[in-house]
Amino acid sequence: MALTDEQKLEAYKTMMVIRRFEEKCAELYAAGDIGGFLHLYIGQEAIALATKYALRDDDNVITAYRDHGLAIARGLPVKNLMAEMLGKATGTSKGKGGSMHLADKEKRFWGGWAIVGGHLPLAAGLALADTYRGEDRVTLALMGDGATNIGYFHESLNMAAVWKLPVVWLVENNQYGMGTAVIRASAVSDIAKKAEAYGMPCCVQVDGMDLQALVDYLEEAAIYAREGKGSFFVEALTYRYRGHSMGDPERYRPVHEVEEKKLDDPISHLGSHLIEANLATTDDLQKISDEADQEIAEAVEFAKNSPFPEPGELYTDIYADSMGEVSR
Amino acid sequence: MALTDEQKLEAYKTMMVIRRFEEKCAELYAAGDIGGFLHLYIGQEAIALATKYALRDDDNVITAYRDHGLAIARGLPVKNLMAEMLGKATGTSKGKGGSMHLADKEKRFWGGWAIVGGHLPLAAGLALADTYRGEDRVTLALMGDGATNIGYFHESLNMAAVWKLPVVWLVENNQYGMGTAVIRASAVSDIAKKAEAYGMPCCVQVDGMDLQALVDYLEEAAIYAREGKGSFFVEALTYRYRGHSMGDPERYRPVHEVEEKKLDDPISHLGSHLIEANLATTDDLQKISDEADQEIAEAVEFAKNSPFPEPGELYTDIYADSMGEVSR
Amino acid sequence: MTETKRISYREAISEALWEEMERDENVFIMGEEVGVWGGTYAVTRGFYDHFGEKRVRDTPIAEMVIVGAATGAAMNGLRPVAEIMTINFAFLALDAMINSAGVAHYMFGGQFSVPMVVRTTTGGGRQLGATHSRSPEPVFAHFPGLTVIAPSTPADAKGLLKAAIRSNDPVLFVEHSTLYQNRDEVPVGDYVLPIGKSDVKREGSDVTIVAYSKMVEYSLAAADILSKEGISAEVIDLRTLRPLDLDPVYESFKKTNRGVVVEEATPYYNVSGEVAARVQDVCFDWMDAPVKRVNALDVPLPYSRELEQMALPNPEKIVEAVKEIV
Amino acid sequence: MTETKRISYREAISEALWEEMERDENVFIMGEEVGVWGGTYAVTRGFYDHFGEKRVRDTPIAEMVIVGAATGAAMNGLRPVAEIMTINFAFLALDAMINSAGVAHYMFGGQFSVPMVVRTTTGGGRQLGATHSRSPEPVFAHFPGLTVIAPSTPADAKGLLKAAIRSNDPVLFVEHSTLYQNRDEVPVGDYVLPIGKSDVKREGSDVTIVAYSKMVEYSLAAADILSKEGISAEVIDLRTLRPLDLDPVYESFKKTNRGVVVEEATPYYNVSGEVAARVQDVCFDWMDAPVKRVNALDVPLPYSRELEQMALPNPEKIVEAVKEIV
Ligand SMILES: Cc1ncc(C[n+]2csc(CCOP(=O)(O)OP(=O)(O)O)c2C)c(N)n1
Ligand SMILES: Cc1ncc(C[n+]2csc(CCOP(=O)(O)OP(=O)(O)O)c2C)c(N)n1
Ligand SMILES: [Mg+2]
Ligand SMILES: [Mg+2]
Repeated sequence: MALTDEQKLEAYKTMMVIRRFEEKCAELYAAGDIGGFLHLYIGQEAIALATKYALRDDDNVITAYRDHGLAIARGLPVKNLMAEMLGKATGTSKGKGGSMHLADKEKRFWGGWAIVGGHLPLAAGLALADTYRGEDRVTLALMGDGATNIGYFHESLNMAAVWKLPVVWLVENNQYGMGTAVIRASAVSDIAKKAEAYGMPCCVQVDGMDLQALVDYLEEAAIYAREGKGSFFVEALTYRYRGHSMGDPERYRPVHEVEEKKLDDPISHLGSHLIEANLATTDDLQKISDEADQEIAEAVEFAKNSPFPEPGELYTDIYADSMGEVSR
Repeated sequence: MALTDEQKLEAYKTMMVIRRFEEKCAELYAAGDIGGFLHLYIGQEAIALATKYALRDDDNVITAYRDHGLAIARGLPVKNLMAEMLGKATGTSKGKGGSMHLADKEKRFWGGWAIVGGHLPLAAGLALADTYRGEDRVTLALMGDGATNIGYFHESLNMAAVWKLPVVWLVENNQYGMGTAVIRASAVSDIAKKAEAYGMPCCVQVDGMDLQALVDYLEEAAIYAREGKGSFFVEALTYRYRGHSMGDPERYRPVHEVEEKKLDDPISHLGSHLIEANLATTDDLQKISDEADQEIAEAVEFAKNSPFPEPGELYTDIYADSMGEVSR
Repeated sequence: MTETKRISYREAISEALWEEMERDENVFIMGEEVGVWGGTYAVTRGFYDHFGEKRVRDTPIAEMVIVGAATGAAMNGLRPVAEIMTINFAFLALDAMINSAGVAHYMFGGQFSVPMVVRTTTGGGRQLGATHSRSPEPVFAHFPGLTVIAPSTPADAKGLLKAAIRSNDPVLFVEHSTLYQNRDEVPVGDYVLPIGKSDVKREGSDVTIVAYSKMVEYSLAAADILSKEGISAEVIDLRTLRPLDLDPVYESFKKTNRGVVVEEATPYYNVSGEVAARVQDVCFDWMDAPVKRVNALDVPLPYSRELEQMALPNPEKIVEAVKEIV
Repeated sequence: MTETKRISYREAISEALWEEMERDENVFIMGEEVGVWGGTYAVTRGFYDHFGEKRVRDTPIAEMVIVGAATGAAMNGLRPVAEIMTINFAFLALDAMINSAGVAHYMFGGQFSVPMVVRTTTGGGRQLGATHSRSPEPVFAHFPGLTVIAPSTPADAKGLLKAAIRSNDPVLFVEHSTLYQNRDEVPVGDYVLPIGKSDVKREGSDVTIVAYSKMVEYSLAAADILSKEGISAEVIDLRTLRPLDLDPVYESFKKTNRGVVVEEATPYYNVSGEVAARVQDVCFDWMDAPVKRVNALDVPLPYSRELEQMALPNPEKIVEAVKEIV
């Protein structure tokens, strides 16, 4: 599916919001307003947007801790996301989850999970439930390159294949798992080759900086899954410009590598395209950027003005059923 | 390597001893002399023997709970093996391990492990240690078809590939993991295809009833590993004539399937070959069979006459270092 | 009066499962050998033929994805009953249990719930060796977010399994592999017990014996022996390890002033320690003697029969422990 | 007198590792980010450059094979020190730890030994959320076959890590992630402590406070507060959870007649329960009050800072617990 002009502009805006969100988070982390682990999505934005256009709104999406971009692309309110970053009661997870655990059940965005690979079997289960009920939803499971080496990956993809579950497995290959380059951790550097062990069709090393290409491949994958043929595996080649999380000494890659990769920026690419195709002027793009800044500023304001969770929240949400005080 | 005439005769004898050992174990289990889980090797004997001829005596061998055949092929004394079955102090593991935990450190037969897939990372580690010291040993890791679906498998093969560890991974594909046929549990039925996810050379579906073919493929694999090129994956197609363990209701396969497979018996094959090649007469084979019976009878006698472990043995061998009574 | 019939622990569990599957089509079972084989402990025999492969799902040998996929399916509206052959293999799924299922509700501020049951078996004494014979229930019950149930009788097994399946939270349901043959009266039809209620299995006045699962059987046997010597033991079955309901224990102890806690797990960091620690705190003024504990010995279980039996608790050891304090 | 120098807990651990690697070339390290990155807690910074990639091995993200391969290498003569980033990821390796490493010696009648150390970090309080903030040491220490060490001071960390590396058995060595900055005097050179010896960290006469790891720091802080109010607390550091050395605790308790056990883990099936249960048994006649326990609350840890802090033990909670009984 070729993106419409409106979609391209919308995508550009959203990618800009994601990037500004991330930059602001980095600042807030440095200032001590955000704690814990913070994994920024900068450089990978096109992937988040591609999932938006290649999937239906009622499809399932699940991912790992590097989840801000997807949450925004999926339409979670930026204000509440920022509130979650700050651990506020108005956060998407009431401040209990933080950066790594963003979710919205209504939007079928199932999180944000922090154990590498731990969400992959969940994806199989989400898909199983839809199939069981005869619903034609697709489940999109995103993961990092590093996650493809853990046992969870193997068990999940194998089960999905044996049971023909409608999952699109999407590897965001940003070339490192923390400080470990793909070839130092994975037996094959074309990660999509792993799909062969599951008899699964795959797309190897799709350009993860090219929104349209991503949409095309993901759409093919989603159609395959939706038609009941089973799982499909897609590998998107991307790059994270920032460290793995805040405080990464980045000893594992030279500065010039990062600088070089920044020239292949997905937002710049789309911006250039918008200008070339006469869909926007430089001024328009500047305006989009300003508006993004503005939206983020408002989100920060909202978040900062929001209350922290009440002490009583410690004991809520542990169990869905009330069995009385569990601890005593 | 073509097996010599002596080797063929020796192999025939050993396979016969394995079979008689297993048949006797089934009896002893029925009589209550053997307890716990008992997994017989009947039908798979050629594989155990092939590992003997394809490997050096000082190579490492490690396997799962279906370990009697390998233990015998590896040269562990049948008497002490039988004593282990009976839980006697003279058993190879002093009666503490039982059927599933046979081992002999001197013979570098590292066990007998009962958690499916749990021994596969150990194989990687055994190989790592040899490589670390500059020794040119190969580690042979045997596993069932069902074991290739567990996380351990993936993590172990991936690490072995990344680190180029000299392991020969040998799947004894007996077509079922308990009652689950390969295609009901594994995304690919050509199990060796899984090797592609690790960039590993492999042999698909070697005839596991043909001793010479097995030796040839395993030897190729061992040479590859010993030359420092890394791991090699071999799948041997075989069949277990008995249930998964004692008390298997065998609802998952029709009787005629088993009967048919029994016609493809590795011992009969080798016997016919010995006769055709004028290496033995029917009488000779009968004699070998009788001798095997005799050896097993003596082993049972030895085992039965052996003492059970002293109560004090409960507290020995928990820790290699004595830290005083650990429990108090 | 409720109608009852005399069936085995195995049949009671099987019946609860069957009835729940008939009642709610979102309930389904998955696990190794639950289908064609009929369950390695024959609990699900006949289910595959009756409910079909959609609802009775044989899985690969892959404990992590069994529990993880069940979790995802539960989040997305189903009520999976996953079977892990023994609790010894559940270690492989511990991460999925506690870091996915056990916190899915909490970490996302209550958005998701995980109405999943993981059925498994526990217990030693069958010569299965060190890796297959543990009783590590307390390890699983350590973690907030899970519910851990371990019934001792056919009726409890039925009533609590039904409750577990209807619970909206992840439940580890632990069956004892040497209780399957035990027969007793079990209410016919829809019998659902509340989760988290200990149960007085025998009344007595001289000593309080606290146990769960198989150890309740042994404690009752010990109580029989003791009664012949004029010692009246009250036996309390915890039934659920998380949440842990100790009110009946405190009440009993305040009457008997003496207690023994019996557990099949090894002796460190476990249920017997937890109960003893809480009793001495809550009932300090009522203590006439220290709370005693009976556990397996602190060893991996060996294969050899006699040796294994020596390592496990038995009624005699319970009697002995009681006699140390009465 | 031994020469000492003032270094951090991190430096002490790093030094122990470095010295052992220099001493014995069979010692090597493996784990996620131990090499090029220098360890996520910077413990192995500089190791990769000095010892090279043969002895400082970055691994894939694959906890099962990290521990399993270390086990195999140990069986075959090496002395691996495997690092699992946090004990929260060690659940994935629990099976490898207990069903491979922990019983390899026993199940084969003593033929194999597994001289392996698994280093890992524990502890909450850093806003890492429910899955990354647990302190589940008792879960690992439940299992016979393992040794579990959790030092509280730089000197203990050095002396015990060296001992762990020289031990011929599998050791889980648990470092507290918020102790790394703590500085104290540490003996220079070859300083090896015996494994399995509790240590009196502060003498006192009114109450015995038992703790380990980070909670020793808090207990000492509580003792300071208490001393200002005229209450003299003895603080005992368990240092090792398996084997558990309670003799110094009993001795102390017989003097103080009152005890509080402090632990960062959640309140069920844990160390505080174990110690309380044993103390009330062994020291029954010396008890002037019940043994009290201080643990984290029975909740998954939330992200939000204040909320998380509320759930964790702190010196004030310890003071409060002491005051309940003195
Ligand atoms: C089981 C487990 N092991 C280790 C970690 C620590 N960890 C967090 S992120 C990460 C790297 C993951 O890399 P990749 O999958 O490539 O994702 P990326 O961070 O590049 O998006 C590691 C090792 C973890 N969270 N879970
Ligand atoms: C982790 C784990 N899960 C389940 C089991 C129970 N189990 C023992 S053997 C077996 C089947 C294994 O099949 P396969 O690998 O094909 O080996 P085979 O028995 O056919 O030789 C199963 C499920 C186990 N021992 N370990
Ligand atoms: Mg990555
Ligand atoms: Mg098989």
